[in-house]
Amino acid sequence: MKKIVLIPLGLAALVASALAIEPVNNAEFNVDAGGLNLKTLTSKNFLSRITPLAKKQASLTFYDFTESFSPLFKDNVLPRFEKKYGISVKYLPVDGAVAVQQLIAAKKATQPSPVDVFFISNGQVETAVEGGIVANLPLNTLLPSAPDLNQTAATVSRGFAHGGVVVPFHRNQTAIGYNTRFIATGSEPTTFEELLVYAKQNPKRFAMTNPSKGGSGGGFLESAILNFVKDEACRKPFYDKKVDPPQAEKWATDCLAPVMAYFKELAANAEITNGNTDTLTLIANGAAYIGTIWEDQAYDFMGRGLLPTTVKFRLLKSGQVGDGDGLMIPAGTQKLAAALLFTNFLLSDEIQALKLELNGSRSARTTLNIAKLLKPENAARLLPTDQYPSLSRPRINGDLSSAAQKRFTQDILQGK
Amino acid sequence: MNLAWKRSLSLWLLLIPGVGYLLVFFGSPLALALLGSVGLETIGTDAPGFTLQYYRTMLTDRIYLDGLWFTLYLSTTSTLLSLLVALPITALIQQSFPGQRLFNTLYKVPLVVPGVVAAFLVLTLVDRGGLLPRAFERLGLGFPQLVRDRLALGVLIGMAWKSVPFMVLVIGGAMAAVPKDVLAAARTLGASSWQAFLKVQVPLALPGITAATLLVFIGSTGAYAIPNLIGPVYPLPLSVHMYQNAFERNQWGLVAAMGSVLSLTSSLVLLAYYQLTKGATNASGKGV
Amino acid sequence: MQVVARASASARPRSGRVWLSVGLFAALGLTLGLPLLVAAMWSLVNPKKGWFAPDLVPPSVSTAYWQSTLGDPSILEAFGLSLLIGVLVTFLSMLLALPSAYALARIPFRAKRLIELFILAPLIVPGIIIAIGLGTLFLRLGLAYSVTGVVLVQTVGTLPLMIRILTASLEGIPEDVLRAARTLGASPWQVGWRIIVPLARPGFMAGGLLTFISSFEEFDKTFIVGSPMVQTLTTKLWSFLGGQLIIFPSAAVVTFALLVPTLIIFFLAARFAKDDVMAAGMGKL
Amino acid sequence: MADDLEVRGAIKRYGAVTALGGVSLRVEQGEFLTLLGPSGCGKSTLLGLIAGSLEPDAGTIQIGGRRVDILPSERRNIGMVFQSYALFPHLSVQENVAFGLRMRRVTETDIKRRVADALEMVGLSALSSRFPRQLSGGQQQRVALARALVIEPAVLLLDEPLSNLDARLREQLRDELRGLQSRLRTTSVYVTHDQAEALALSDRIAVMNGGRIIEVGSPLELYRTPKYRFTAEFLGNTNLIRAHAENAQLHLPWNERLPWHQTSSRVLLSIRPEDIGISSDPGGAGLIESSVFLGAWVEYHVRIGAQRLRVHVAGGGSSLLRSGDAVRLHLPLQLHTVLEDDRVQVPTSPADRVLA
Repeated sequence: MKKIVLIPLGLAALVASALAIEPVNNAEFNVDAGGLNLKTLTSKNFLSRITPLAKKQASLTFYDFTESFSPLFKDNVLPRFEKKYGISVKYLPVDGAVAVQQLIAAKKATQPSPVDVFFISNGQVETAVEGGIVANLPLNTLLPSAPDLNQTAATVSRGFAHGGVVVPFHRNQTAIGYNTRFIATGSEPTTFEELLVYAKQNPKRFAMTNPSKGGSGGGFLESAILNFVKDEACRKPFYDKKVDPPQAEKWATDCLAPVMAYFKELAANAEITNGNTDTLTLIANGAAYIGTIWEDQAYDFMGRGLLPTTVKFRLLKSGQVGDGDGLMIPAGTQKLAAALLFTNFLLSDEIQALKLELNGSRSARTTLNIAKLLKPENAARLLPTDQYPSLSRPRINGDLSSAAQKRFTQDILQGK
Repeated sequence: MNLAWKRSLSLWLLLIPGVGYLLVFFGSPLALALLGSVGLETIGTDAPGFTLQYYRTMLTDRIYLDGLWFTLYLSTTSTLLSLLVALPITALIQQSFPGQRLFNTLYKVPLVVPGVVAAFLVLTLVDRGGLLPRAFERLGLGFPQLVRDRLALGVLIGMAWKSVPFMVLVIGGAMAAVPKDVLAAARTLGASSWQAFLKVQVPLALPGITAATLLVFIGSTGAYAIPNLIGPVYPLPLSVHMYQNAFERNQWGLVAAMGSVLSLTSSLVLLAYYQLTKGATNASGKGV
Repeated sequence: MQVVARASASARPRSGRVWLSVGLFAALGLTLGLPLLVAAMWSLVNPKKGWFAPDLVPPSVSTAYWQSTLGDPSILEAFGLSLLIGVLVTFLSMLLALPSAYALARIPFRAKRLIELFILAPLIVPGIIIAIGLGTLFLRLGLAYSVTGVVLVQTVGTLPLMIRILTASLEGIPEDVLRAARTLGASPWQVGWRIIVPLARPGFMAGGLLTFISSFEEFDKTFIVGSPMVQTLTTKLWSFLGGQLIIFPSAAVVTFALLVPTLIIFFLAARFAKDDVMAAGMGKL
Repeated sequence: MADDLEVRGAIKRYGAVTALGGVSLRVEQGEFLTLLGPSGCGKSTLLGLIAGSLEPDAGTIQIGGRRVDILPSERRNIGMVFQSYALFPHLSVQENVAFGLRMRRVTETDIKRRVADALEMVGLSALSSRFPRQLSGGQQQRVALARALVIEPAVLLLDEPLSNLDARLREQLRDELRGLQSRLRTTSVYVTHDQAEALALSDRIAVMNGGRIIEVGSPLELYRTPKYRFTAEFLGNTNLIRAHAENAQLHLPWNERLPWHQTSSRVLLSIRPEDIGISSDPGGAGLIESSVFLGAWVEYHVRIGAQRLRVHVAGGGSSLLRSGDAVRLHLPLQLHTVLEDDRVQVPTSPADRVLA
């Protein structure tokens, strides 16, 4: 099963790396190259041309929008990078949304960017690209350490085609988490229908994150859409990159009736929560027996003693959506070479493996052998290998997702 | 003539540092917001040009309209709840009792606790599966749902927890300012200490009580962290919509429109207060 | 009259006052002590064992979260910055507020009511509106992500309170005292420096304390204008306890990290700042 | 250091209310002048104009020949003592007294000496390091006095300085003040509504009412021979008797005629109660209605004809008479007449001032 998926991905990677030999595209660059000829830069000459310049720049600033990756970066990645290249990194955990607004405002004020590499949420990519703050570099093919990227993940985020200017550093997966203290493995719900039956039998024991307040809920909603929307015309725009908000709104009105009918019943018997953490806390408290989760966050929580090890994860048989977050280099950076070198380092085998171990964070690198990288006790904190990646689906178009969330708020929450 | 001119010049010179500062650093973002709410200014991309679309959305979309009502519900109810708790506490701590100094310092602690911490404390204590429900379950008792509940009881508790000390402080100050002679006079005329409190001290401290109530009300219209973390999933108060639209959807115009509507509501409440208390302040105010 | 007052005070039986004390402290224990006790337990959770229902106390105790949270040097840095910004905001607010408060307290003029209303306005308009607007403006002025910018934006929020409290405090100075100083040869400046400023000390103390506290716990404006370059303790807290992520043990540690210094400031301030002055500034709108 | 003080045509209005309607006044060098009048008569306003805490709408003020009304308070070199004492609560007694000297940049050693002298003078040397709130009212007033005098002002202004003290202390301080004044000979303007203070302290008294000065004179002159009815009534007690003159005879309102020299037909007599003699006489025209024992004297209320008169009898023979007794009254040989206070009308426009 796994092989079947990996082969086309590997092929895609081969094509990508073949393309990468060509010089970077000839369009105008929106970034101050600082003595670097971007037009002749390829993944082949990347290290030899970037490294000396980067060392000269000596330092860079790195924004991280997550809270959970801070130990990975601070205690592991940055020391290794500094040791290897002698370049110091100023690490700043930020609120991603606010940081994007700041960068847009800075650009509007024609100020340089305060940051050189930005680990940005996929949900913010569209805003960032359209705000003109992303350097238009083809990172999907340029980085020598990542020749095998899943090119879908590397060029599209939530249906928005950015063409490779944001490189996928981290992949994650929404799933169902259940506490084996209350639900034995094997008897857990495996389909949306079984889940509804369980919720009806055990009122308020199923915790679902409010889709507009947390991705585990949004992902669950999208997975339900993938499952319940059968009409071909309605399915067509799922991965269409050119849906605009009014079209999405019309789609939500026309196509979501079966989905909303399902959630109407489910929500009546479920506890809708205020965020991803909120759902995990309810499961940890024993107040909920089963709920919507992010695989990596649950992995992380278990490592911190915030989620009992009796909790297991699974993907519903109809598939559940996964996502990821990427690295971008701001157009206003003054340290392009250092930024490129650091980005390349973050995509290397070494760091991608470390990230999986520490955070349960998956990789968009298709040739990394994950099974071999993990200790068994850590592997037990991840989704079973027979379900991931086979039941993983990409997230649908972001505008559709927003429109669906609004429908959910109006039809399910407002009436609740 | 010259003298009057000189005097008004020195008056304005005195006012410039404080009032001038606010005029610049408060007035300009406010102007930006007002322009933004009608599409004439924006912080990210280019401004769309004059439009009332944001106000229309804000005042017709049921999600936002419910948000406005919910904001008012939270502010009004939590303010009344605070007042209900603060008044007897204020009355009691006017008396002397052992440990008064310590109490007077400790009760103010929630003043400095950020809302997000208050929400966290509520969560650990009364969320489903939190410590109190666990303890109640051991005793074989049920525990009401106070988090994510329809009436937002947990939110009200959290907000009141934060504002009660402020009220006690302001109302206590107003009560302490009531001359002791007047209270003693009431006692000589046959009032019990409770009657003297209710019939003399409270009415005389009324300006302080209403001021505290208003300040708490106005402050609570902007409460974000507590309702966001422990409130019901629907409706969301305007403050939460403002954050979501500002940072997740980049809808500055809509945020500005919401901010304007919210400010206007608070201002109306304040103006009503002034109108109602006009006579009272004239009667007790100073001559000059 | 005094005799009457004293008689009624001693008429209250001593046991009654003890019961009052017991009741008040019990209420305090329930609303403040209990939550903090639970927070203390959360901060001591052992990450290897966790603390799950139905346990009423953590099964195993460890200082791991304390170490990992407080071991972070940026916490100490943020604490220092919070103090610095608090002090700067306090002094700037005092400096700006004094002349205006003097004018409002002692000079009759026609537009006074209007100006008093205007001063209240920053309390009415949601902080996020001011913060985003001013943040954009500061970017254009090159003040964004700077301590200066944060001090300036926080002062917008603290100045109204400072002006109100100082006004109330200055209203209490008898006119005769100022006249006396003038007849003794003091110029208006000398009167300001030698008489008004010292006599307004209770106002400065109360206003300063409130300003410092609100600067210390201010989030919105600091976050939008200063973050992530300028990290105060409160914005730092956001990364443990905000947005989508609440990590209970870290949040508990940070709660104490925030509470302990403010409590110390409180106890110190209680000796200097009188409640009534603080209240007087807000006692009328 | 003492200088003379001259106020010319001072006018002060508050909106439609005229507080001071064109007052002129001269205080000689070293003179102690009291402004006496009921509350609201404008005496404190006049003092405020001199001190510089108020600005006149018209008129000039000169101290030692130098025009001061255009100068700010601190450059007029005056000392002022306030009814409320107006001590600086944040400064010790010593620092309060030193304040004016510091403003004048007097050297530290001189300050020390002069403050010590001033405190010695008011008898407070022992309390020099105390704070105002630790002092009694009388002590605070002494500090205020020392503070005003230590700068050796050209003019000393005192605004009802004793009115917040109890009766005994007031008399004591009054005497101390007189002692000081006779020693220092500072030009002083003293504001009070207490006639006894005015009589006891002043070289001259200016009686004020309705924003004007009624008349100025020595205490003796004003008491014995006031020109106006207001002065006679406000300064001590008096009996006012309306009479008319005809054919060199004065017709009193009871059936008594006295030889009279003046020609005017209507006369207002002012006779002090202590100037009327009284003797028991069953055939007398007077009738004792009531009496009040006041220690040093007895006040009798006597009805005679349609008139009621107050009579004070001092000394040992004072307790002989009872209510209902018939008495004979003995008027003094020199009768004093006063004028009605027609001119005591506050002008409301500058034109009135010219007429006055």
